Amino acid sequence: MDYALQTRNLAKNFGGFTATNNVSLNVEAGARHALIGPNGAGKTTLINLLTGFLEPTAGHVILQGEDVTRLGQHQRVKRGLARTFQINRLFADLTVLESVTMAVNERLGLGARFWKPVGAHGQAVEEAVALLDSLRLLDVAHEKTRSLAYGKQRLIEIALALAMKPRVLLLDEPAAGVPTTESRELFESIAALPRDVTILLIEHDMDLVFRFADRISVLVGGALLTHGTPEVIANDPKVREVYLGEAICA
Amino acid sequence: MTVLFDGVASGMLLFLISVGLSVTLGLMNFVNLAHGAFAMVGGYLCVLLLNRVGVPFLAALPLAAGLTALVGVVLERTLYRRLYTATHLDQVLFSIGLVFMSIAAAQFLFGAQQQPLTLPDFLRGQISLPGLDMGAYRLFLILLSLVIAFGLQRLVGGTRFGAELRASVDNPRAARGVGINVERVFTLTFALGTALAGLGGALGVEMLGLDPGFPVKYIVYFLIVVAVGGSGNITGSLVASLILGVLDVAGKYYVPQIGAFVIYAVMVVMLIFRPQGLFGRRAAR
Amino acid sequence: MQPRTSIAWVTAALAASALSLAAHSAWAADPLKVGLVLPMSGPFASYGKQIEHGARLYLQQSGGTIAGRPVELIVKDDTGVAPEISKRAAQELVVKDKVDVLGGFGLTPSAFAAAPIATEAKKPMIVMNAAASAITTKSNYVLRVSHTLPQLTAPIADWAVKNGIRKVYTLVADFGPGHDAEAQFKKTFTAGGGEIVGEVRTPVKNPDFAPFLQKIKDIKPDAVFLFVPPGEQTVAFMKGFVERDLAKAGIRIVATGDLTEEDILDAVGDNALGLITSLQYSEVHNSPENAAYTRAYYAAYPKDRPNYMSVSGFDGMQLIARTLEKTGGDVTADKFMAAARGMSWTSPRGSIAIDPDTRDITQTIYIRKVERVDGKLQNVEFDAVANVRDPGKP
Amino acid sequence: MSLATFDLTPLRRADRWHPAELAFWLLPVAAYLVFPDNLVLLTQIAITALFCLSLDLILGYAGIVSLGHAAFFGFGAYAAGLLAANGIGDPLAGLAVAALASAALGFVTSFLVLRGSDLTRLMVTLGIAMMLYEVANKLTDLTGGVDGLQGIEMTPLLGRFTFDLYGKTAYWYAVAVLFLLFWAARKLVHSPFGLSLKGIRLNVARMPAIGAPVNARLSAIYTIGAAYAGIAGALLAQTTQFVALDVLSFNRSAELMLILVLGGSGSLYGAVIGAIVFMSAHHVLSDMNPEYWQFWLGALLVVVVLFARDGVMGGLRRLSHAAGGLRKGAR
Repeated sequence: MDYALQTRNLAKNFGGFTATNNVSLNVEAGARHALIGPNGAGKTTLINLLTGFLEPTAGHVILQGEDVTRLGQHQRVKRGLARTFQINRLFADLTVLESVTMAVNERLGLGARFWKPVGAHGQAVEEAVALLDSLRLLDVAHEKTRSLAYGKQRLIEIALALAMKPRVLLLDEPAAGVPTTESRELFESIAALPRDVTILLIEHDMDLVFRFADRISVLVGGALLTHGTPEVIANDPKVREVYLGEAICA
Repeated sequence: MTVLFDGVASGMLLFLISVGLSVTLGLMNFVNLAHGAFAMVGGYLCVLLLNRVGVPFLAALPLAAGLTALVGVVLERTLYRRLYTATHLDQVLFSIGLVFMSIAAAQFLFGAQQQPLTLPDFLRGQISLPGLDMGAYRLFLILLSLVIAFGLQRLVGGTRFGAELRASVDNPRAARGVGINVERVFTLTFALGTALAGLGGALGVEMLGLDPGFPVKYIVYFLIVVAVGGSGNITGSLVASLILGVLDVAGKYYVPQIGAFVIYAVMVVMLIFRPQGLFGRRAAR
Repeated sequence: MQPRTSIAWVTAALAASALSLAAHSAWAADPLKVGLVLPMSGPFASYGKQIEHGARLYLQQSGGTIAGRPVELIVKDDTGVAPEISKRAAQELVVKDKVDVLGGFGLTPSAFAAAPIATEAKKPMIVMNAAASAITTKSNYVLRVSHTLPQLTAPIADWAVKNGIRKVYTLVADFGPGHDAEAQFKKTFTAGGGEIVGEVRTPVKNPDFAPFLQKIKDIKPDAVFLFVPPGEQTVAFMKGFVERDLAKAGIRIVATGDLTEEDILDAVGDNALGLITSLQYSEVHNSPENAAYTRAYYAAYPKDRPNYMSVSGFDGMQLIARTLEKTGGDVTADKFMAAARGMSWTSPRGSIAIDPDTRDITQTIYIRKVERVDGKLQNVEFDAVANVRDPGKP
Repeated sequence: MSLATFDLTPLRRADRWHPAELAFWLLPVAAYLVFPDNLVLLTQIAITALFCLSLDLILGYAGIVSLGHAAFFGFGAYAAGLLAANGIGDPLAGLAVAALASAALGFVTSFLVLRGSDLTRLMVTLGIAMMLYEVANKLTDLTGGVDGLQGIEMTPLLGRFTFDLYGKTAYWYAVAVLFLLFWAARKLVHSPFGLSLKGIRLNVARMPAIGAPVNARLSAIYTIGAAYAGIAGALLAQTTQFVALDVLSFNRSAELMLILVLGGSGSLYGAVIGAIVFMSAHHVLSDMNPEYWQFWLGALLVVVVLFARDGVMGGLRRLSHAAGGLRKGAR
């Protein structure tokens, strides 16, 4: 069994508070792995540790067998680990095509080319257009990002991540803030993602998780409670107690 | 020892003038490079009151500060108000425009040469203790500055107005939601900032001289104090002013050849290791 | 991507405004045109104002004509700090306004920048304040009617050593003119048997002299030789000097006269009393020419006081008038320069002459002391060194 | 919209030269004919435009605020000046040396500028420029100090065109260098590198997440900007054949930022138009009123900020949209 992404005894504390407590997560290659947990379970901190945005207090992050704990964000991206953001972080004044082309340029190492214009780098532009087509964003390709509906902008987040041709894709609550009318299109796009890309999905929306994920890990209080197939997790009393228990006393 | 005393005195003067800039920049997030012009206005008003109207020095100081605050309020109501939401760059352009106008106006009204200022007798001369000769004026300056610094800290830290001020800067919309008249708070803060500048300008004539070029000549020093002290922080400005004052005087005394060099080098090094300044808030907006 | 239509707007607007400007400067007349490049704005604005006062006063007295031709005086501001603006102003005066004579130059850098223009355009260039010795060597068309720094420093050094001042501490600002003054003073003073007991160069931007006064007080020299940029630094130094009772400790100050000249004297105030300096002009210099000059000055400019810069402006115009008389109105540069060499006349400051080979000014430098004369601070002349050539040149 | 029918022209033609731009670059020729006597002024406008362009690359495109950009301008001016004063009077050699010297200085100081907020960057750049100013003043025998660097002799440009009184050679030399470097900057802005700079300015947090080495890019553009400023400084030293301390002064950096903000930062034309408007206004006002022109210039700046937010280009863009709206409406 080769794992696309692993963590060994990963820990992170801010002063006294332990946000991530000895997490050893294993995500199989090609899996549709979901990470669920109540609010404040430390999901976003975990993602920031995986992407290198935060330095862990202890433990290791292993990307496809290589220990990337010491590497910075953009080196991990070069090694095939991409992410989307829970709150959109996009380029308001750039058009959709420009944003995605820029991301593709970075992957192809064209980012520092300062002579030929953007349009002249055929391979990058074609790849960006193909990517937009796969996410049905061609009709807004020349629109400024700021002028698009929130749902469409979430798709651009995914487009920017996919432009990295990642081996492992971290989706941080892709459906957050998307009105239900637009979420159907979003879910179909996520489902249509190629199978050779390992996806770690952090999500609250249970019906998206159970329709989409083939393995689920539950994070509570910064530590891994349990993991298993959707059926196992659905019937696991501890999980229900964590969610329901929370619901009762909240 | 006297070097230290003189350093503290020039540091105090620097504090008086630049604390107003720190208030407007830090608390109101407005890059007001015209701050030096308000100090110059205070200086000219003080000279005018002293020489032409014959007002005693101690009375001229508050009067000059008050009148400068008046000028500040008028400008704030008419011009500055429109630029609170503008980008920092536009604020810089606006305030340098004001500086240009103030320099030309001062030259037109008062002529280009230095303004004479005669201190009252009790502020002249020396008080010498063993090993320490203290200029009377410098002593007066230090005491006055300490009183003002303490008063300011109490005002911003302790009073309702201080709380309202800090609230309306952090989040104007929320502050309005809580019923704070944010416009009035900003006007009062701006008036406070310009009053301090006017007072600093008036006190500064004795040591820094006064001519139309004043705003441009010392703007670098004001900016250094705010940057090193951390914008919007009263104690930060005080400590930064003292450090820079003492370093400047000591640097020029012990190593005159590279004297001026010391200040800039210290500033750059300090800013590299603490980008937000000594006491500045983490994300200086 | 590029704001297309907005650039079209700009092109049209700029072209239109340009055409209107071109039409304006087309007509010409035949007055004698004199172009002055002066620091009218910026930190040295008072220099430009005083020199212009002097020049306009001469025209007033000569009925606005020189050698029978009406004089058109064109003043251009060079902000005093940016030499490329001085060069630009000089070039436009010569090429566009077609002036016959260039003048002004409040500071050394602007004179250096404009000198090549005088050479190429073959126009006489009369320096009215810039004080570096090397200026007249930069072009054969340069004449100077003001002074040079060494020309002021040598006499005061001479006077000091001859009047019982044995030990001097030199304090100069750390910039070009400061180094020259320090070198000249040391050379003349030690040659006369005096001793330099200490020297320091204060940074050019120095809001506070306190530490240096402390050092001087500890060393207790007979006198301090002071050279700092005139303006707030002189005021600050004198205030500190008196405040720390250095005067009471018997330490005297000797300096070049530009530190106590009439423009700055009131700002220094009573602290200047007793200060001994050397300069070519004082308001209370008693000569009939000076009496007439000061009367005319106060009539025209009641708010200001006549100082040495205004006299340089006055003498600059007088040099043009006398030279044109000698050449019978012929203003071609080579004739003008030939006639101007060796020219001498009595100025409000006293008798002055243009040195035939260096084209620099030879004049009497007076030693003066600051005293209160009927209610007003004045530099009272009590000694003089006649016909001083600029020692700065070989 | 399917892949086949997707229209790529907006991206492909983004860097095409628009007729209005070509007309704009005819202005220098027109100015030469209309103002034959003001060539020195026009030359200095071209030099200031280049200097402003260098700040626009750093501030307008990469978002790095600087109040000490004169450090590179002065460094280039002294480099070219010292070269010419010590025998190598060839103008193009001077430009090359100045570009290299300033680029080196820019690269070294770029690491100091990467961290901190706007205010910190303002003060760090200011500190560096002030330190250079003090050094230049100290080394009086090398730089001539306050009296300035004398003895700059320029040999004819390309061996044929001498720098004469009327400033013809100097003018075309400055305009040619300005156009060449403008064209290069324009290419750079439309290149992938330029696109990544815009990305950094718009959302610096996102860039590492798409694999962009932010600090390396900022260092690169800061170095390029420094080289541009150095060349501008060299041009001034060569055309004025004199260099004084003010090339490093705080005023020059502050005025430069004024010019850029007046013109509208973030667009290359903003820098050039800012220089034209500011220096022409300064020149005309100063001739009208030598003593108090600063008052009217200050008033102009205040008016521009109050009514044409983000500079002349901002105002014009709004004007042309309004006009555009009319035209669209009319069509």
